Amino acid sequence: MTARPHKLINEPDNIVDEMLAGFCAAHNDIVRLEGDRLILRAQPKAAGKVGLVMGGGSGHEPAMLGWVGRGLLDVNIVGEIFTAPGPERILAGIRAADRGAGALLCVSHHEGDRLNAELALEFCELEGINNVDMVILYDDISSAPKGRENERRGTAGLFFVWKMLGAFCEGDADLAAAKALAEKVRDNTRSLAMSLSSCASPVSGEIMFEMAAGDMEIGMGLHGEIGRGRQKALSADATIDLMLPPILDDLPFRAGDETLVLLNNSGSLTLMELFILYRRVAFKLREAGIRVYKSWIGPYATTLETAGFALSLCRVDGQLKALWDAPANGAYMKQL
Amino acid sequence: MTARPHKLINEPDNIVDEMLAGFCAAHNDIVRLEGDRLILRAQPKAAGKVGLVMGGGSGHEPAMLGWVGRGLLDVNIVGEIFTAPGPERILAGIRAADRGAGALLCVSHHEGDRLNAELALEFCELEGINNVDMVILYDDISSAPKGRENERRGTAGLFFVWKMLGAFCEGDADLAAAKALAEKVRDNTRSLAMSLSSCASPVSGEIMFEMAAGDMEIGMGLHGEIGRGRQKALSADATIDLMLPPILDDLPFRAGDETLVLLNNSGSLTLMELFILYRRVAFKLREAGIRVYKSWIGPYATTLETAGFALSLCRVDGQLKALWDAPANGAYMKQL
Amino acid sequence: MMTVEATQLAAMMEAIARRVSSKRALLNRLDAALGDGDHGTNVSAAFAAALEEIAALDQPSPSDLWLTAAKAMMNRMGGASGALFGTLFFKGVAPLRGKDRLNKSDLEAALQAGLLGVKDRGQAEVGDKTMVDALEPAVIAFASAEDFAAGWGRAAAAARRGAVSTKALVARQGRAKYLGERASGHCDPGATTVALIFEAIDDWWKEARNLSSHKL
Amino acid sequence: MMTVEATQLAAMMEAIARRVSSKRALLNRLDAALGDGDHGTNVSAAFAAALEEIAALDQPSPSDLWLTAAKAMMNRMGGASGALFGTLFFKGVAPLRGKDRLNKSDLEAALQAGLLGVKDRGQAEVGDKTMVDALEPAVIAFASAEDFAAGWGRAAAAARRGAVSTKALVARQGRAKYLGERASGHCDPGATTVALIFEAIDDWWKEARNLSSHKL
Ligand SMILES: Nc1ncnc2c1ncn2[C@@H]1O[C@H](COP(=O)(O)OP(=O)(O)O)[C@@H](O)[C@H]1O
Ligand SMILES: Nc1ncnc2c1ncn2[C@@H]1O[C@H](COP(=O)(O)OP(=O)(O)O)[C@@H](O)[C@H]1O
Ligand SMILES: [Mg+2]
Ligand SMILES: [Mg+2]
Ligand SMILES: [Mg+2]
Ligand SMILES: [Mg+2]
Repeated sequence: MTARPHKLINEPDNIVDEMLAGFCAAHNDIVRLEGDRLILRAQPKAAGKVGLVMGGGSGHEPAMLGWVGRGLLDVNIVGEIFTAPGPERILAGIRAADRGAGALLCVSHHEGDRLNAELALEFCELEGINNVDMVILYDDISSAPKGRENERRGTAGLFFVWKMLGAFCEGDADLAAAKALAEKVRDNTRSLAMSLSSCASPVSGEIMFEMAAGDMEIGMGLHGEIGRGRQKALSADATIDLMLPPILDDLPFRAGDETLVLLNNSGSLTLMELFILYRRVAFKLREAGIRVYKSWIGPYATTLETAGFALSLCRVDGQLKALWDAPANGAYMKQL
Repeated sequence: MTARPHKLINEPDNIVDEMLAGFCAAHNDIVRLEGDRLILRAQPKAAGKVGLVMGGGSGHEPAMLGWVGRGLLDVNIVGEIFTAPGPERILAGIRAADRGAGALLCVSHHEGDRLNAELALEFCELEGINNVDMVILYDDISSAPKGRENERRGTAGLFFVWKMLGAFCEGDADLAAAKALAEKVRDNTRSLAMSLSSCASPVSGEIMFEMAAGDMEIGMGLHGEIGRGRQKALSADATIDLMLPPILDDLPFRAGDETLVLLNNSGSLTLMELFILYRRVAFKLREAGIRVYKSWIGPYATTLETAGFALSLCRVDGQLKALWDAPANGAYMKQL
Repeated sequence: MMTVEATQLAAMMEAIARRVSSKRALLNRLDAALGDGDHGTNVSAAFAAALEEIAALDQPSPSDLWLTAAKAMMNRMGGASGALFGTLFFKGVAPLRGKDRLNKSDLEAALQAGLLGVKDRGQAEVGDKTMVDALEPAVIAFASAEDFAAGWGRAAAAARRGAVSTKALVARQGRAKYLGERASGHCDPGATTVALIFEAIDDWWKEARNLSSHKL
Repeated sequence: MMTVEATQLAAMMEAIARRVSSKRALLNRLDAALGDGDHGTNVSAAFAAALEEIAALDQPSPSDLWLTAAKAMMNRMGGASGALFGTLFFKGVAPLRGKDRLNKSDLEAALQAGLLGVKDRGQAEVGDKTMVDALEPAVIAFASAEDFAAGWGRAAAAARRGAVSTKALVARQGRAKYLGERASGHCDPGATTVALIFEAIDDWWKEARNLSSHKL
């Protein structure tokens, strides 16, 4: 199907820089722009706490720049559209995040993000920066079978990691504890996405991937990477009935479990549709005896203007619930 | 241009009810559903404070249901898509909002909303409900010339009224003071919208209005009502340079003024584009000597999946800034 | 027929509901050009609801029927037209109160009161490109005829003429007023609905007469 | 030419940059089928940046040039290919260090070290449907020739054959590995870039030789 032909931009080459200028101007109480596209907290975290760094491509706004702030991330290194930033810039981000207790480099698992993160850690070693570690995060069940979780991609469900890890690192945790907490959240999170339409690259104007009108793709990645295959688009309820069971079976989520739920808008789905979808999710979870602790519905990690959504669940215990409820103040993630 | 052909819904006739069921299930700590599509606060406001009621059509989510909550509205009466609810339902909303100090019925100015509100007030009189008044709200400069402000339509800029009036009515204001405050915010607010694409009715599947690819319409209403005319779509900066001056001239906003700024996503514009647009707004306001107190960028009052945005400015003084900064907790409007 | 009773009024209502429902897409299209594209959806939902609610009444009088229709319009049509079509019926309730069989002048009075109510509520006059452009001439034409049959025929023709006349007009009320010159070239959806209503009644009446003359 | 100097390497880099930039849309299209559609954009931006940064160097040695290219790839290409093309150049810096004129075996050593680095970093082997499918045969073919001219010609042909061979493969590395069977039928974009690079060098070399033989 045709993507929107006209984008409200200026020079295609300036998209990322102009976007960052606008974002930081609008939210200068929360973030500031430094160096080569680093988004930092306006007020840095107190010294002696672990810094959280996350790099990634653009095109997913409000992720990740909307997640820098109190109770959340310390530094976001912004790449070109859908392109992980290179190692020198990641190194700069690590330096900016380190408040004396080291920095944890969080990597949403994609080949490019991982390779550049590995290079960056090698650069750290060359430069004698030792108090740094990296955690690879993934949640997308469509990208590798159970048992090979560490081959899976990072998608919208990392939402839960950012929030809880962010809260955790406001406390006195050390680097190893921070990494362990990130892995705990990751290992309790599962996601699956679907899409009804394509999007157009604002740089090239070209369609990112081909989709026929009236089709849907289950298992689409966060950059429009195709997933498990095409089929005719279904009703809201039938779509949830197709997507929820594999998510539940994968962890597995069991009767009596408590979960957080995210219904993430990939771009141009209406909130109306998301609420209708959520109704079915809530019904099916109740039927399965799984309790929903809190839910979030909206655009948190987009794929430009793609019409689609991701459903993510995270099993929580007392520790995670408390971390979830801790205050947060990012430009696009607020917890009272 | 073609709108998205497939919507993730079930029976078209059930859209609004299923949407409300999903919304309220996800946010049951903030809202509850009562009677004939009334959205109420989960914890009603303390007795003796003025209740705020707002009715309106669906299709603008998260408006208005996302604005019910502490520091915001008390009751939202939800209509069919783009259709104001009828007088009996408005009357039920007024009853639900009245906590002993009366209720203010807020009307976003459209023929249907106003006529039904007038009928509802007549019904109130018939039933001996006297402590109720109504305020007509408008902001869209494209819908009537200066000097005939009261013929203008209500659009995304009412955002400022909801927030500040909501904060005001958490205090001890009486009905007359509440109405005067709403009028003060309204009279300091100006908006102008534009659109690049159409949307499809989820009920009929039909395109709501015709738009050629590569065209834009300046002055489009919140329901896709066409505005000042079509022209070739421009760059982000050129679009702002076309839209901001008439907004500034209309109030007029002058050097030394302080304003709040809203860049509202009509649906499927990317946040990336909105940040690029905001960059120019910030630059132009600085050039004009107008100070930005706070800004909001995102989907607050949508027109289904339309690709477009509205730019709204509200001039503030000390009183309004304090009201703006007061805490708020609606499902889609949070102020820490 | 010199008089009509509630059962016949209910049958007329059914004819109207069928007609507007079959023209739902057309009415949405007209409203998409001038307003927000929902008029057909709203109108057909409201008449269907009116029919259902009337069917649920126990031995209703004509005024019960009128009141039920008024509430259905207000509550189920919503929007500007809900308030206005609601008022059209609502203001007709008083003139009908206490009557079981309506003669032509009873219906004239109900329609006239309704027309006044609509004009008062909406502040529209003929020429403003609203439903009033069809409603006012229809009510006048109905009154000018001797009997029901001629009255409905003239009303239907006058309403249609009025609806068609809105095509050339610039709107001065309703959502379309913001369009200025761009509104001309499209028929007003509300006026078109009024024409459909009177045409449906007229057709029903002709058919009912045929059926009864067959029986004779 | 039996040796090349930094100025010639810079000219070769310019030929590469021109070539990949002219194929930017093609590379994006290939990546849209298998990945996220940005490969052409990334690659052409990075080579353009490399060119600019090399031009800004003051009397660079070949290894300076290689290091500048490595950093441009890593910082301006980004993504998986940025790390890998960056490594390709980065690992070639050591073998070139201290040399002003490179003979064929110097370049062989740089390319071989680069290839090893790429395979080590990405854990891909020939047959996994990545840039390695073009790079490895190209490096081997280059080494198998007697002189530069034959070496570039064989490398370009081998790289192209390798790139074309990826069409039938199922990916085992990179974003495309998640596609399974659906990945087959499309050439790998990174392998295609490698073919374009060696073809651009080969063409540049032929032209440069023609020009110098004219002068003779
Ligand atoms: N002030 C008014 N007076 C008379 N008729 C009006 C007025 N405003 C609107 N209308 C009628 O209502 C019709 C639109 O109805 P509808 O689309 O159902 O409502 P809305 O405009 O709220 O979406 C118009 O075509 C017009 O005939
Ligand atoms: N592990 C790997 N080993 C070798 N080459 C790889 C590997 N992963 C990816 N590639 C190459 O990178 C190319 C994709 O590059 P690009 O699109 O620029 O990066 P990204 O996938 O991050 O968007 C693939 O076509 C493939 O040739
Ligand atoms: Mg990429
Ligand atoms: Mg409407
Ligand atoms: Mg309408
Ligand atoms: Mg790619």
